[in-house]
Amino acid sequence: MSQFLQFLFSGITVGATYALAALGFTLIYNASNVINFAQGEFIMLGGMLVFFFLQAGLPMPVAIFLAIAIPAIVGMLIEKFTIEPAREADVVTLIIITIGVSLVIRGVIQVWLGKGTHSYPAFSGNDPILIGGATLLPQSLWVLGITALVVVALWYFFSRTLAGKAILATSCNPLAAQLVGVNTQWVLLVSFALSAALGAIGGVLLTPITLTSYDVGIMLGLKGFVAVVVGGLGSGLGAVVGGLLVGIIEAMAAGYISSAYKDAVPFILILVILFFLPRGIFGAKVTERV
Amino acid sequence: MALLDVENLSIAFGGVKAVQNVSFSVEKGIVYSVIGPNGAGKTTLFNLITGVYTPSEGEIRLDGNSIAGAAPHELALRGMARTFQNLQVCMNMSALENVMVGAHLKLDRNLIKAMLRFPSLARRDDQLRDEARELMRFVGLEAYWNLGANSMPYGALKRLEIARALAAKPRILFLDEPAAGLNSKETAEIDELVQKVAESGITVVLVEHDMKMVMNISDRILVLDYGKKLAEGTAQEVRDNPDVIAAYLGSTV
Amino acid sequence: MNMLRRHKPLLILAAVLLCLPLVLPNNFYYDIAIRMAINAIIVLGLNLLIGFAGQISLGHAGFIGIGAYASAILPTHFNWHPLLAMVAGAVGASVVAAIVARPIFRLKGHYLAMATLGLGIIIAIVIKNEATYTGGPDGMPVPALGIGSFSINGEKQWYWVLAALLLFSFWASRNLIDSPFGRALRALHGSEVASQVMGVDVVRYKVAIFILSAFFASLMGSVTAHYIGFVTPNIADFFHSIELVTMVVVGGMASIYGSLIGAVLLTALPQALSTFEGWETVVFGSILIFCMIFMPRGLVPTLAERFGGRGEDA
Amino acid sequence: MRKISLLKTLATAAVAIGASFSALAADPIKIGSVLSVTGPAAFLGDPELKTLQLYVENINKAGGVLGRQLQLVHYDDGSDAAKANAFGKRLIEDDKVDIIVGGTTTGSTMSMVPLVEKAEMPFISLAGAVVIVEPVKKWVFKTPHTDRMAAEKVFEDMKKRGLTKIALLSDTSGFGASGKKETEALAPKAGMTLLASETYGPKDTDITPQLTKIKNTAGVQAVFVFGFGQGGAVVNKNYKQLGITLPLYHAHGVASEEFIKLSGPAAEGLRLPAAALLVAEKLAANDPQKPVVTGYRKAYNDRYKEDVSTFGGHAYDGLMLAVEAMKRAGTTDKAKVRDAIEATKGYIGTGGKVNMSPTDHMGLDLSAFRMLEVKNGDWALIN
Repeated sequence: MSQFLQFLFSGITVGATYALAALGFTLIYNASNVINFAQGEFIMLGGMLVFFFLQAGLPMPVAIFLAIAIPAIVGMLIEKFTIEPAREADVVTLIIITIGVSLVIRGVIQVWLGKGTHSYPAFSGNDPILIGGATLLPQSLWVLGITALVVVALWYFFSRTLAGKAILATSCNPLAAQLVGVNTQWVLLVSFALSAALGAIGGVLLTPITLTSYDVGIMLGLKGFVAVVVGGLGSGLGAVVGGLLVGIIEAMAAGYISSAYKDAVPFILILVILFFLPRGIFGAKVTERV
Repeated sequence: MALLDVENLSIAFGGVKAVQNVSFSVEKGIVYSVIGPNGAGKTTLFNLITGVYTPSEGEIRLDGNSIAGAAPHELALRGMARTFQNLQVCMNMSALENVMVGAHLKLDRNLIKAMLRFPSLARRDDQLRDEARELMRFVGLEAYWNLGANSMPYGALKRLEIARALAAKPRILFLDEPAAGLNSKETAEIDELVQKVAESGITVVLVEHDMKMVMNISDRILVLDYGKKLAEGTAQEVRDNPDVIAAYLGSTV
Repeated sequence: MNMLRRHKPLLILAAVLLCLPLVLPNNFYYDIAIRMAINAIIVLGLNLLIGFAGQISLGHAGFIGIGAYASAILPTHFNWHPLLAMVAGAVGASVVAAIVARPIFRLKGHYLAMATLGLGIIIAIVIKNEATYTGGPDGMPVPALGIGSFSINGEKQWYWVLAALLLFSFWASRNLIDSPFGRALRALHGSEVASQVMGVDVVRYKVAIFILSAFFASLMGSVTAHYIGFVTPNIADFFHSIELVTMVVVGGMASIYGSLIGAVLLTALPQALSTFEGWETVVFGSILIFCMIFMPRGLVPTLAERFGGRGEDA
Repeated sequence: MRKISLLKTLATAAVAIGASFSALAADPIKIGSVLSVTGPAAFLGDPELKTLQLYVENINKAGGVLGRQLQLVHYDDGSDAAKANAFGKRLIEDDKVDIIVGGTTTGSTMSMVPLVEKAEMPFISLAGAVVIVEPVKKWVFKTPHTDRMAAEKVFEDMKKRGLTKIALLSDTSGFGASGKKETEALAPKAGMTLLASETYGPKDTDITPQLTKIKNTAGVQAVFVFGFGQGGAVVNKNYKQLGITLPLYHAHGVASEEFIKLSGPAAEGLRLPAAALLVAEKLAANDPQKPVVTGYRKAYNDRYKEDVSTFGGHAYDGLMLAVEAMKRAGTTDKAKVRDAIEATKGYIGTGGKVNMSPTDHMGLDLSAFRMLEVKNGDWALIN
């Protein structure tokens, strides 16, 4: 039992990060129909920037603020200079563009901050908390708590504020949204900024547990994408559930089945889910108009 | 036996019943028209019969054999062809190639033979190219035969769809608003073309808003309203039907 | 006359391949030319799937991996003849493709991208983990390819082998897109529903072209393995898949010449960038972004249009 | 037509670059190198490249070798063995180097082995696995200790402490996979029992499931982790989180200052075999390696302002072996240099004392490894 609980804790912690990455994917996808393969790089930026600013002698809160604000600005720059000029392009073309973006971000960080692996102290110590024979790090609580907070805030934003509703409207029908006075360009900018900030928050929270380096974004981004598809593209709830599910299944697979094949498990899961639910768990069913 | 029999056909999307208990028959060799206000379910009816949608209830028979739920490509094999209200021209191909695709089922579709360009296949392809040009001339598109579909005007694309459908040598042809969006001169030309097609012995089922054209060429007319059958009969019978007059808000048809 | 016009591109390519050795200064340049040809053949197949049929695959390196490892494992561990192993690999890749294709091709857009990506990654992980046969992450040597006492050796011999294969692939691809099968493929890309009502069984065609491209990817995986003489799991990994898709897109989707140009440029680029000292990734990424923003349809179709060519069958 | 002109441009550019170099320094000795400066093995390749650049410069300042300057021609394979093969070909065919030092990973090395054997090019690899030098390949040498030696050294220390029943946790990189294979093969011969064998990805962010399994395996007396890079630090953190108190051993792939920094207090008490370089200052004054390792350490620190790792040391040894051999051979003739490398006796490097022979192309024995323990956040020597 304690073993199961331990796997569960492990899965939920990792899954929460996948969920944050997945939410970032979803935000951008909803606003622009783009799957942003550079999403993982925002997670990397969050962790690396906190490390850099701490090294530069800034206090932790300032470092964290900058490490979230800078990726948000980077997100807007990406939208402005790479996505907007290519609005009409094909799915594959847009995928290649975002891959190009991720290469540039990764490359710049690699040249600027080096290839080393870095970390910084956990927010409230490293003494594990014992629950039912399993252990949990205080930092995991930070990860879970803030993820939950972010989810609630996003829900509030989208269902209770005008700005949020404007984004939703744009995702449903950009032309109609434009006609009723929504500035769709602004919506795109906000979506990119928001999803970059989400990714960065994930990176900031996770780094004390998992460490960071210039290339951690690749795998995290990929798993986030898996989470999105498992949950169903475009669904916020799907992103969170998908993220947690992928994290938990990965941990269970490593514990109970085979640690060698645990990385394959999310992808097998994807194939199985798509075979039965071609639009993920929470994806909307769309009838094509002819 | 009628060529096409439709019995109690229904489909619902979510809670909306787009087509409800519609029944009718189309005899061989006639021009059969379906009319009705926007949203009456005409295109949905076409989509059901041609296999694009699967009916929730009801029966569709071609030559007395049930075809409800069959895939579109299977129906093509049985001699059905159609055009679309919203253009479905392959813009990534040339005009001529679009027509050639229409003859898909008449050709050798073997992958290996295609890659190695077997002489028999190459000969048949060259022959088809001439036939397709002939068809384009028939619908009045000879000027465009060498162009990419993406550089053709709207009116020409409408006719290109008809040429493509004809290339399949269908027994029954469904035309979904062939004159929509055309000016009066173009409409008259399409009118003429549809009659030419009907004269060639192909059974035509037509959805059209242009009442002059419908009344001119239809042997029988089906009137739909809110997904239900409102009336059916010859042009004269439909014109005199009080329900139809009411549905069209008394507008003289 | 018609014959000559039809075969003009083929003759030009043949002439280029024939004359190329005159300007290749040494084996290193032969090596690059060979790698370009290998990539070009894979990209031709992949472009049939992505460009012409409009279906994404982000997992094609998996099939290349199957071919490469069949050619490494079967002769080494089971004493198969390399040619037989090569065929077995290609058939194996086709079977894998066939099994997953039906359910996969009910999917569209990003879901299809994810499913193919997953398939590729699973194959790569299996190769990495089954170290007893595959040598694990460090890879394994591959025996030479030959018949009887003759075996293909050295860059110059391989060059002619690849030149012949490339010519054949180029010819066959051109034939295919201008055939009933090819038109059906392009039609289902242009309008799936229209092609259906014209009698095209769209799933069957998608599956067929997926299998075909998997078959050729696997064969080229075998060729790569024999040529290099050593194979590692990198050949099957996600980045390799992305690299190939990039070649398709940068060269030009639905463009035969685009496949060649894309493969040539993106094979040469890393070698050309190797002098950039750490900035390679940034430069490479920037080139991708600029290409895609200013030429979203790819180099060849965009340039063909700009300079007045037809660009359509290109 | 495009193709011809593109290649022509490439060719002329290459010729031009080549020409400008030879104009600068008359007939330099070309040291070729393919390293994994980016990609998963970057933390190995990066210090290797820096070391080679530093010492080529230093040697040149001191007058070069055989009266000629050294010229380093290096390529980054991005941790992709297939690329290493391509660059290897480039070094041999296009750059026409005199010797190759490098091949960061075993995969990269092995993919170049057929090339150098065919071209008869002396090749000193910086990668770990036994397969590189067993069976002996005429033109291939290596400087780092092998994975088998690491396992032997660790087992030796475990037995001293009476630990014979252990769990193995290896990463899925080439380094870890090869280490796992060697450890599993060696264990029965060394009288050790492997009660569990788990793996983790070198980039994994959470390894608690595997460790929980090990923790719940009855009878385990110690845990041996065979991996490289940041994954090892994550193992340490998870190990502490789960409250596992069994003695913890790592292999030499994580031996760096960074490893302790990243692990924090979680590293306390763990042991691993490593080259003397890591404990340069703590070596006995009469230790023959002391001047070498302190010298290298200082030079590297001064130049790059970062801590040394044993991996950079491997590159130092590789370069020095090559240079020494050329000096002894009195020529850069490839066959003679190869013979000279094979005749290396008593060379003291950062990795230990090297005695090559026709049957041993690494030349290190177990004494080259020091057993270290983390005490108070620093490496300490244990006997």
